[in-house]
Amino acid sequence: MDLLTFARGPALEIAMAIFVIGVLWRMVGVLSLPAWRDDSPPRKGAPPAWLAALQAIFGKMAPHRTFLKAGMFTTINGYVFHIGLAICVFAFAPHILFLKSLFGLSWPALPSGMIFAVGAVTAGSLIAALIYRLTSPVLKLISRGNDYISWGLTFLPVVTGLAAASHIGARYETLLAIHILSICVFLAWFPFGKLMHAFLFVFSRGATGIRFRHRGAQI
Amino acid sequence: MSNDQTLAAMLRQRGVSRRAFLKYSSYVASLMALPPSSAGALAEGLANARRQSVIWLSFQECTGCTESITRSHSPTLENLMFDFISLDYHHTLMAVSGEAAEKARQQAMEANKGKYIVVVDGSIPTKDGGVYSCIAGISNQQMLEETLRDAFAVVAVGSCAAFGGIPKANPNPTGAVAIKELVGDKPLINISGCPPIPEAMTGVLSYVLSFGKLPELDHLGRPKAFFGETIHDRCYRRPYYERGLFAEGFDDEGARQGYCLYKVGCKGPVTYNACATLKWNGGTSFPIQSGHGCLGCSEPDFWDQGGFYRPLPTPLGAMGPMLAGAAVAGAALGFGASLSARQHQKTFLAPPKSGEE
Amino acid sequence: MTAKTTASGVAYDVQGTQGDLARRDAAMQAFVQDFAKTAAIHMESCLRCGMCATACQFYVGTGDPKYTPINKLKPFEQAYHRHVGPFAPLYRLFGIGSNVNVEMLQEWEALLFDACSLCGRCTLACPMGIDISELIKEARHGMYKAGLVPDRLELMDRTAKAWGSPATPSDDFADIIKDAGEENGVPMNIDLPKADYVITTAPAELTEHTKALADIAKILNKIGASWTYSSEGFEASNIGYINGDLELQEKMTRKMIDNAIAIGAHTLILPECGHAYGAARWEAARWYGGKIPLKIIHMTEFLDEVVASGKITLKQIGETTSFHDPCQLARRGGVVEAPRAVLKALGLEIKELEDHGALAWCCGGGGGVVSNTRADPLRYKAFELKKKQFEGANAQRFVTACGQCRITLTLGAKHFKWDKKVESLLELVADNMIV
Amino acid sequence: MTSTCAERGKPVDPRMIEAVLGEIAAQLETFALSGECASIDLGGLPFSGRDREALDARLGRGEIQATIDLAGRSEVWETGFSGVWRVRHFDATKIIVDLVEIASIPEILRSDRRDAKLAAQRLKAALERENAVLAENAHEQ
Repeated sequence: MDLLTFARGPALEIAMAIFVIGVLWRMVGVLSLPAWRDDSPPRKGAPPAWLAALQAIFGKMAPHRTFLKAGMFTTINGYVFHIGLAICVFAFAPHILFLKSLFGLSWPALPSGMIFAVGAVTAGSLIAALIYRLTSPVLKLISRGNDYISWGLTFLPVVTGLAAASHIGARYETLLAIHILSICVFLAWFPFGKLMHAFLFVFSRGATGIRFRHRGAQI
Repeated sequence: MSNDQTLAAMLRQRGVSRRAFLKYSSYVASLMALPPSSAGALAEGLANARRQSVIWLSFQECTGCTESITRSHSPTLENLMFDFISLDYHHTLMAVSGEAAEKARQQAMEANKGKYIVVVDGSIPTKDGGVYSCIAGISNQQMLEETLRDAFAVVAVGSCAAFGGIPKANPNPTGAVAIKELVGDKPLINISGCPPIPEAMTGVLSYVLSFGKLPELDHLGRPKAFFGETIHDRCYRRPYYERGLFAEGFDDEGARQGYCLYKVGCKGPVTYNACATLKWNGGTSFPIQSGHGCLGCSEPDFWDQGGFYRPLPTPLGAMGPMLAGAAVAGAALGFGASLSARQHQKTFLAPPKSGEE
Repeated sequence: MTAKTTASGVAYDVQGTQGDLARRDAAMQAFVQDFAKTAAIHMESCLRCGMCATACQFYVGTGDPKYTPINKLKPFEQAYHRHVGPFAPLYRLFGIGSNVNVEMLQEWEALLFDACSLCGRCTLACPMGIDISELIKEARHGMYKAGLVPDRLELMDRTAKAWGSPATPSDDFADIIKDAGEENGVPMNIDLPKADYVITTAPAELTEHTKALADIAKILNKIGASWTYSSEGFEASNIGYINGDLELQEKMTRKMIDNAIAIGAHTLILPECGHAYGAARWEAARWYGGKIPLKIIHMTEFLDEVVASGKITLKQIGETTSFHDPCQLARRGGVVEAPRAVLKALGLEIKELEDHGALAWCCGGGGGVVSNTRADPLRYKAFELKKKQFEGANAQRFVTACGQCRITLTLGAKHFKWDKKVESLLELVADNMIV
Repeated sequence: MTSTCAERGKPVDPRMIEAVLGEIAAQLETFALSGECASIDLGGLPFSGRDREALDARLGRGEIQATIDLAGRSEVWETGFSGVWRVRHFDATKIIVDLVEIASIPEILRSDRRDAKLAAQRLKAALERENAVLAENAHEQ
């Protein structure tokens, strides 16, 4: 079995299985814990819980202006690599084919050259994020292995993807195999590290939204 | 035909001048992307070479490789190749049969000890003592080992010989293996493809004949001159790939426009071969030009890549049932974890004691 | 009670005679028991982006990264991952998520009590919406169990247990009310068996701001309401809520609510106190065990109601003012418009601070910080931020609606020899009410 | 190597032709100074049939044209620039090698001395045979 067959076959299968098991394990494990009942009367005009949750989920997309002064880099750079990753993952034709084979859904792709440019910007943005993490005293203090592993495993698919798209470094099938393997590792790590925020943000923001909007407080 | 004369002397008797070598060498140099100036040296080498004894062994194969080489597209020029070699044994092409044929093989081996080239097409069955393919009362493996003993080099022609090919496809009932598994340290050139491009065969044989050595090979033992670039690298539809223009089916607007066939399963990006430049049938066309994606036939195990129409980036296996199982398992673990956490919250350190857990 | 210093030179207080292991275990057990769904989700969600630091007055004031809000939760977080999280069995199996020891808890005492006013600004800064402030409040439960809280807070805790209030014995309450009435010439109601309104108090009114006791009485008298103070359950500032003493929090809550129900009140008026609002308005139902059959409102909400209803009319002051939003009232309570409506009714032009309403900086003294004298230097750092914003707004007056904020700001002003007087909204209304 | 119908539609790329002409000019200069020959394989370049036509139009035609009849036809001509030759080998129907050669004369036109040696022997033998026949006839008369 060559590397590409291994990557497209057993590696991907195992990684996806770990991903699904891990994500459900973590989400169900947390969401099925008992919750405190809040019997306090809501503020007059408070939205229902579902709306409160939605308000927080969307409202939290933009930080309050006062926090932007100090958090400008974190916010803008965060947006750059998140949007970059989203474009690379969801708008590149081969990726759409991959997703289509899993979910049966398909949508139009962006030109490869554009994806390549976005990928390069994303890689740069990720590097900037790492440099910031390594130099900011606050981030140095609060960062854990999880943060560096998650960074590395996000960065790898981006650079291996760029290498595969530009045929730099090795033969294409090897680059493609490495790219797929890097995604396998990413998927396998996903449920256990902070990459889970891709799912958790809904519940984390939502819970605070429900608590705060019940009180008529801003979120 | 005598093998002592140089090829130049032999051809001269037929009134063919050395210009023929030069023209032929220009052609081979161009084929193999050698510098044009090397044509002279190549011609000189060929002219001074002796006629090369070739023993062609056909094992688990379909004769497509032989069909391909005998239909090489440049008959007037490439026919010269058949003047340069002495095809001393070839089931399909030789006039004699039975014991006489086997005798011819033995004679060629005797007469050209250490100098003859063995060309193999087809894979070798190894299961059950190799009973699945026997010739002249011996298994293919025995015949190969016997013939290889005094050979100068081996050329595995076609994907069956080079990588096991279709006989080796799952579930490989005959235990077929590629030639490289059985050649030991004999110099081996793989010219893969199903069938291989005829020019690749003639080009490589001419090179060996002229220079007395193997051309530069890739990690799979294939001559880089023909297998150095992917189909995708040289595909005339490549600009459509870059622009994100794809045929979604074989009869849609994209297909009519001649867009890239990546989405309908083209394996061009991971297939190393010269189809996109040399093409087939006298340079007429090649699969992608006729509207079908590359099958990847010159790559190992091309038959077991999940289907010819399955796009390259998709997973090989069917993930559905596995993922459903994983989801159930994950949810069960989650519930278990939450129950255990509730229990643990109640019992953790509950009876006051100093040690934890 | 002993003040000690950790190896790294951080001061901490210790209560009780437990051994180190017992102390650690007590904290861990309490940590572990605390986690319900929301806290668990929030424990899972941190991205380590550091945005919370930019929101924290103690980090911004000092620039010391250890004051990053999420860092204050480290022991609590470790307890979560090792004992409650979905992968806790794996953590325990492989011995990862290093266990908390008593040295760590000692080190973290100051981070959880001195360097957090539970102001909740970090919650609004967190892109994941993690309610860090709430988690810190929960982490204090374990610290209390471990006997690792600042001595000054523990003293208040014991006083509240003994007296029913950290400020005064219940027996003296009636006298304080009567004195305040006489001093200010306002007829007082105390311990009436039945009344529609029950007025509760916080230590600020019982010590420094006794005039407030008369001010609210004056307004209630004016509108002709049936009201009373009560020697039983008058204390609304729930010190258990701040200290992490859940038993006390429950006891204080029940005492106050049960008493108001016994009196047959339809409304319980909370004093000008932020934490009282958090404890009574939003958390009381949990300790009461269901919906509470009466309305609980903050003094500010009450003032807004009577002013808006036209039951009282106010003299027009005609000056400019800034309003300091008490965190528990505005950011964590949702009361932002009410005080502004009252200020406008007083004819005051509001000059907003650069950060106001839900995003206002804390006075620096919330969450027990003002009572914890050990934290004074940190508190002054926080005060400087507030002072700068006041000066930027350039208003004549400076009003707030929380007695503790008022004390904190006054202490800060004194420290920096700043001559701004901090006024109470209640007092302004009472003084300018047309009788 | 050979032009195909798929490529034929490709528009002429003037930059490619300029690049090849530049290379020819440089090699020609070297040849003029030192006598060093050079050869450019157009088949190795991404050239379409129309590109070749455009290139040949730029190079023009010189004084010499030759045809070789050997395992298919070959065409050789000197371009409008002395020392720049075009050598084009055909198979039965189509171009299989397409070269630009910079030399006094393309190698393929030269007669090999070894061939000449044999030719000389052949000629001599033929003459001898002829003389012998003449002598015999004379003798008979």
